[in-house]
Amino acid sequence: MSLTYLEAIREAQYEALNTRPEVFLYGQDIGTFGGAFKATKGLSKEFPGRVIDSPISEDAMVGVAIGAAIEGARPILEMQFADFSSVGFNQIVNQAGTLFWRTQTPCPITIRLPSGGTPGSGPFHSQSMESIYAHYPGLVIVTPATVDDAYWMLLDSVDLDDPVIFCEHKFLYYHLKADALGGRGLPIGKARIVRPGRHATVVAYSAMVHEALRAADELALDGYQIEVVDLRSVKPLDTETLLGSIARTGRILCVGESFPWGGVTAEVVARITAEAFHLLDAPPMRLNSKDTPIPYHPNLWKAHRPTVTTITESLKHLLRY
Amino acid sequence: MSLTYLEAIREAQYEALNTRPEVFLYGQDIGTFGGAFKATKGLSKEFPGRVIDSPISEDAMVGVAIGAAIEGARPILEMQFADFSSVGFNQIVNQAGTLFWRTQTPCPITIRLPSGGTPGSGPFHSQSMESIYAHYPGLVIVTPATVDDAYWMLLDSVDLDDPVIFCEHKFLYYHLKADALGGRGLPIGKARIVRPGRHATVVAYSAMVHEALRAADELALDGYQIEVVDLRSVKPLDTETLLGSIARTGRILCVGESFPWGGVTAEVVARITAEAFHLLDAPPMRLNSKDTPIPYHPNLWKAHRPTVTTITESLKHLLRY
Amino acid sequence: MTTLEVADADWTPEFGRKYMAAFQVMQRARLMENKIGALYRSGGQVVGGVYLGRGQEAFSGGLGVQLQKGKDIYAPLIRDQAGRVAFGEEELDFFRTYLGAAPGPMRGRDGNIHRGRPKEGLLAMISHLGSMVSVVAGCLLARRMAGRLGDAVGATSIGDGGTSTGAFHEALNLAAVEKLPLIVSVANNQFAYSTPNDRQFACETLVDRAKGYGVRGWSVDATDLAQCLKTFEAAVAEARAGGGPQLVEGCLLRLSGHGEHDDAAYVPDAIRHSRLGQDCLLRAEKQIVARGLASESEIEQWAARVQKEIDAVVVQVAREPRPDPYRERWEAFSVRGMVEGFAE
Amino acid sequence: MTTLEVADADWTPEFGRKYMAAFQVMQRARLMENKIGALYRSGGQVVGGVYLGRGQEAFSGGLGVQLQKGKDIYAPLIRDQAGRVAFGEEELDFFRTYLGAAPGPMRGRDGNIHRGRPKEGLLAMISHLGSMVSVVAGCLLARRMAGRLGDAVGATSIGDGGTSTGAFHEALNLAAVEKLPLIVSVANNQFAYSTPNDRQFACETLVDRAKGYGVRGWSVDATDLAQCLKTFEAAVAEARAGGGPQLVEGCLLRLSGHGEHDDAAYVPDAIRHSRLGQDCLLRAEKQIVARGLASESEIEQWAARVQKEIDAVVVQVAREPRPDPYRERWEAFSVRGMVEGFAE
Ligand SMILES: Cc1ncc(C[n+]2csc(CCOP(=O)(O)OP(=O)(O)O)c2C)c(N)n1
Ligand SMILES: Cc1ncc(C[n+]2csc(CCOP(=O)(O)OP(=O)(O)O)c2C)c(N)n1
Ligand SMILES: [Mg+2]
Ligand SMILES: [Mg+2]
Repeated sequence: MSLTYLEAIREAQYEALNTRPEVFLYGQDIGTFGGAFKATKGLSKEFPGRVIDSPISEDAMVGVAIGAAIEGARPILEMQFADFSSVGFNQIVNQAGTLFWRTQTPCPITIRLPSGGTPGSGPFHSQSMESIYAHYPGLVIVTPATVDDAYWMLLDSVDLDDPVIFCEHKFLYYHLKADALGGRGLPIGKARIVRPGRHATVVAYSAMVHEALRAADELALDGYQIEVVDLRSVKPLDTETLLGSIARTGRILCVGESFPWGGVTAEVVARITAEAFHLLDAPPMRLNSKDTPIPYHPNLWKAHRPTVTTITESLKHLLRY
Repeated sequence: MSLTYLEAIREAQYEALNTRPEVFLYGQDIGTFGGAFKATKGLSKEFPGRVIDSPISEDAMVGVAIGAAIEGARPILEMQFADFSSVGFNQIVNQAGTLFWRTQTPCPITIRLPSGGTPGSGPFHSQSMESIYAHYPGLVIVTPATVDDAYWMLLDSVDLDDPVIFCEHKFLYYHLKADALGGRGLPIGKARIVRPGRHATVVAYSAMVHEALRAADELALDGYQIEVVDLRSVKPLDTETLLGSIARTGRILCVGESFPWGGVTAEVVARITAEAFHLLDAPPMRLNSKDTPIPYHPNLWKAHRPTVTTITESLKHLLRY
Repeated sequence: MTTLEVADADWTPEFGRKYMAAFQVMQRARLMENKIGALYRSGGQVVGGVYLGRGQEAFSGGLGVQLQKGKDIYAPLIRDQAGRVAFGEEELDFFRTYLGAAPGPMRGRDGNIHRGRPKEGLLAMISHLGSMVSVVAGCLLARRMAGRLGDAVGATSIGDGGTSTGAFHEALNLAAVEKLPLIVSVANNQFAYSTPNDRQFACETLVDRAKGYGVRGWSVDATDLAQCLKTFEAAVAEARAGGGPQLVEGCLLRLSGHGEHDDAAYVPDAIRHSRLGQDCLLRAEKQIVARGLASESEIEQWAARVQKEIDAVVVQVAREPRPDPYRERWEAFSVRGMVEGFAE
Repeated sequence: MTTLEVADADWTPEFGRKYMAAFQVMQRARLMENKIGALYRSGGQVVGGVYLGRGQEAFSGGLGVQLQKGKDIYAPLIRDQAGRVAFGEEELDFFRTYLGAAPGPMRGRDGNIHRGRPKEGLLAMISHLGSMVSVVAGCLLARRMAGRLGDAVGATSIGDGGTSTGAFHEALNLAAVEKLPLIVSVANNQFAYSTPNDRQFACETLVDRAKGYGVRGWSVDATDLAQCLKTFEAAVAEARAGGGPQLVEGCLLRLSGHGEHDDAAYVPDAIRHSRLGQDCLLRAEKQIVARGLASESEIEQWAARVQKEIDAVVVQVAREPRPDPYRERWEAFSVRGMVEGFAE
C-alpha cells in the first residue's frame, strides 16, 4: 500500500485521535468536508465531536487552541494556508510562545501550516513562514521533507509539551509517495544525512531537500559526491550534524524556499561560521527565493524559488572556490 | 538648545506636517494627549484635523494608512508599542509589502514602532521587531541610533515612496540628547562608521550602538582600537560599508537586541561570510538577546540583552582568536 | 434594519432603463465567467484557480451600477465579476489575468480575482478576508482630509464567512467612528467554502450587526435584481449624503462550487431548491420579458454579441506574450537603489 | 438587552450577606491598590507600571464573587483587582509580582497585572487587548469535549477600547457559535487611555453588539454594587444553565489615571461630576450603613484589619529574594533538550 505525504498527514491525525483522547482537530472546513486539501478526510465521521469546523477567525482559533491546551487538551490546528496564519501571528508568538516561560504551564498545541509554493498560487497561497516563527522564542518549528517524517513528526509534535509550528509542504502533498510507512525516525531536533558525500554539503529542508537531491544527482555525473542534509526541524536546529558534515566536506550550501533576508539559511550560515570556521574550505553559501512576493505565473514562480538548476549552479560555484 | 531623541521624532513630524500637505498622523492617543510617549505633543493643535486618534485596531489602522497612501497621502502611523504591531502584521507584510510589486502603486507609509527594552516593561512592551519585518519583501526597515538620525531618517522615511518600518528605541527617548540638530545625514541604506578602529569591527544599530561605543572605550584602555559601525537601516543593509570595515580590521562582531534565531545579526554574518571570507582573520561573531521572552524584572532584563559587559567579553574573545 | 420592497409603482421608465442596464452587466459577467470556467475545465490555458460569482450577479452588479469610475472607490472580492463589469473594468484585464498574459494589469505577478488598478479606484484585493475594508476606509479618509472627497463613496464586499474576521470588525467600527461614506455589501451565500452559517455565526441575520457599529443596515433578497437596485441606490445615496457607513446584507446562494475545482456537494438539496437558490439572471430575464422591456430573442441577441466579443478577446489574449523571468524586474520596492544584492 | 433594577424587595437577608461579602472584596482591593500606588509614588520598590481599578471594584468584584475557584475559569484584565480578590487570588501574588520578588507566580519574568495561575483557572493576560477572550473560550471548549465542563463558566473582562480589537470580535463570535458558557464583562469607563468613546465606537451603547453576536446582553450602572451583583448573578446563572455567552456592559469611570503615571487631565469635569463619576465603594458603604447592615465604625475596623494584613505582607515581601539572572533557567521551552546553544 503506497502512501502520499498528504495521506501520511491524514494518517498521523487519525492515529493521534485514536490513541490520545486529549487530541482534537480545529480548523476551517476540516469537518465533513475534510479540509481544503483533504488532510482530515473522513476523520470527523470516525471521531465525532473531535474534528471541528471553525469560523474564519485565525486569531481566535489560535487562542482557542491555547486555552484548550491549558486545560490539558492537545489540539491540532489546521490553517487553510500557511499564509493566513499571519492573522493569528499575535496569538502564536505572544500567547503560545510565552505561556510556558511566563506561567510554567505547558502549551502542547500543533499548528499545521500548508506551506510553500505551487504553480499558479500567487503571493498569498505560497508562503513559507518557518523563519518568521523561529525568530520568536518558545516555538518549535518542524519542516518534514519525507512521507515518513510527515507522519512521525506530526505524532511527535502532538506528543511534545511545547507549541509546534508544523510546516507541511503543499508541493509534496501529492507528488511525494512512499511504498510503505517506515518505523519511527529521528526525534524532532535531529537532522538527517539523506545522502552522504565528500565534496560539498547541501543543507535543505522541506521540498528543497528533493531539489537538492536532484542537484546532487546532476553533479554525480561530473564525479562530485554531494552530501545532502535534511534539517527536519529548523528550531531546534541541529548544528552538530551540520558540523560533522562540514568536517567531511569543508564546503556548504544552505537552500531554503522562504525569502532571502534573514531566516533559516542565514541562521545556518551564522552558526556554521561561528563554530566551524577552521573547517571551511570555502565561504558557506546560501540560496533562497527572491526578495519579492511569490509570483502567480508559473514562468515567474519557477524563477523565484531555488530549483535543481540554480542549486546545481551554486554548488558548482562552491566547488570551484 | 538641546534636543532628545524623542524630541527629534516630534520635531521631524512637525516638519513633515508643516512642509508636506500629504502627511497626516494616525494612532492611539496621539491627538490632544500627544501620544503615550508624547512624540506628537502639541501637534494636533498646530495641525488641526491632521493628527488623528484611532480606535484600538492595529489591523485596520495599517489598512487605513495603505488606503490613504493609494490616494496620495503620506501617513505616519504610530503604534503605541512596537509589540502591538503584531496585530497589524498581516496588513503590514501582505498588504503594504506587496502593493507596489503587485499593482505598481507606491505605498509611502511610515509606521513608527516604539521598540526595544527598558527596565520593568516585560515581554509585551519591549520587543524589537526589525528582523520580522525585514524578512518580508517590500518593506524598508530603519533603526536610528542618534538624535540626528531620528530626525532626518524620519523625514527621509516620509519622503520615500515605499513603506517604512521606523524602529525608534524607547531607551533612547530621554537618555539620548544632542546639543543641536546636525545637517541632513546619510541617506537610508547607508551605514556609518561611528568610530574608526583597526583591531576589530562591531556592527550594531539602534540602542546597541551606544553599548558598542562604551565597549570600544573599555577596550581602548587595553590598547585596542575598535571600529564601530552603525547600520542605520537593516533593510536595505549596507554590505559595502561593512566589507570596507572588515578589510581594515579582519574581525567582526554583530550586536542586536532582538531574539537570537535568525534576524539582523545572522543576516550580517551570512553576507559578510559570503562576500569577505578571504578578509576574515576570525569567524564573524554575533551577540543577541537570549532566546526567551523579554523579562520584566530589571535583574533579568539586564542579563537578557547584550550590554557593554557582554559586548566587551565577546570582543575580547574575538580579538584572541 | 431596512428592507425595501419593490412595488409596481417603482417600475418607472427610468427604473426600467436602469434594470436593463444592470441586467446587461449581469449577463456579460455570467458569459465571461462561463467562458473562463470552460477554459479551466478544458485545461491548460487558465493559470491558477477559478472562483466564480454565478448567482451573485444581481447583488454584485446592483452595487456596481451605483458607482462611478473616476469618482468612487471599489474593492471587489472573489464573487464580484458583475460589480467589476458595472464599474467599467475592461474585459481584457479579466482574461489577461486569468490566462496569465504578460500585458495584464498584474503582469503575471498576481492572479485572477486579485487583479485591480488602485490608481483608478479599483483596488486589488489580497487574499486575507476582511483586509480590504480598512483600505477603502483609508482611501476615503485621505480624500476627505485633502478636501476632495465630494460626494464620492467607497464600496467593498465580503462574504458571510468574511464577517468572522477581526479585520472586518476593526475596519467597519473605524469607518463608523469616522462616519465615512463606505458601503459594505455582505453577500450571505449561506456557506463559507463548505462551512454553513450555523458554524460561522450565531446571530439571526448578519445585518443585526449594523446597530452594534452604529451604521445603517439594509437587507435584501439578493436573487431579485429589482430589490438590489432599489436598495443599493438608497444606501449609496445615503452614504453620499453624509449618512456614514451602510451595511447591506444580501441573502442568496452561489450557484457554483467555492472554486471550479469544488462540486459543492455539501450544499443540501433543500437549500438549492429554496428561494435562495433562484438564479438571479433567469429571474431578471423573466422580469424583463414579462414587463415587455425586451423580448427573449433580443436578450439572446445581446448574449450572442457579448459572446462574440469575449471570444475575440480570448483569441487576442492567447497570442499575447507570457511573463518572462529574465525581463522581470525582481524588486519589491518602487524606489530604485533600495534593492540589495543577496550574494548567492 | 436587559437592565435589572434593584428594588427594596430584593434586599433579602441573603442578598444583604452577599452584598457585605462583595463590599469586603472591594474594600480589600481598594486598600491593596492604594498601598501599591503609594509605594509606586514613593519610588524604588515597585517594578514597572501600576494600573489600578479604582472606581471599578463593584463591577469587577460583582462578577468575581459569582465565580468559584477550582471550578470556573477567570481571565481578569488590567482593572480587575477586585475580581481577583473575589476569585481567591492570594495577596502575596499581588505584592510579590508588583515588588518583583522572586517567589511570586511570575518569578520576575512577567509583571504586575499580567500575573496568573493558569493551572488554577486564573489566566495570566498578555498585553494585547482582546487576546484573552478566545483563550477562555478554548478552556471551556476543551472541558466540554472532555465531558467535564459541568456547569462551570469562564469569565473575562474588556474595556471600551478593547472592544475595537479584532481579537474581541473573533472570539465572541466563535464562543457564540459554540454556545459556550462565557461571560464577557465590558467595563465601559468612557476612555481608553485618553481616547473618549466617541473616537472609539459609533454605536449608542456597546451592549447593542450582543444581538449581532447572537448572545444575551446586559447593561448595568457599574457604580451600584447592588445592580452589579443582581445582574452578574443572573448572567452567570444563565450561562451555567446553557444559555451561551453573556455580554455585560457596565457604565462607570475609572477614578485614577490610565496608570499611576497619568493624571487623566483629559477627563472633563462634567463627566467626573456626573453619575458615572460616583465612587462605587463609597456608594456601597453608604448603602450598608443606611440599611443597617454594619456601622461606619465596623467598616473602619474591617479596613484597619485588612490594612494590617497588607502591611505585613509588604514587609515580608520586601525581605524576599529578587530574581537572580545566574540561577534563571533561560529556556522558553518546557521540554528540556529542545534548547539550542547560540554560539556567541
Ligand atoms: C483570513 C483568511 N482565512 C482563510 C481564508 C481561506 N478562504 C478563502 S475563501 C474562504 C471562504 C470564504 O467564505 P465567504 O466569506 O462566505 O465568501 P464566499 O466564498 O462564500 O463568497 C476561505 C476560508 C482566507 N482567504 N482568509
Ligand atoms: C492591541 C493593543 N493595542 C494597544 C494597546 C495599548 N493599550 C494598553 S491599555 C490601552 C487602553 C485600553 O482602554 P480600555 O480597553 O478602554 O481599558 P481601560 O484602560 O479603560 O480599562 C491601550 C491602548 C494594547 N494593550 N493592546
Ligand atoms: Mg459565503
Ligand atoms: Mg476604557
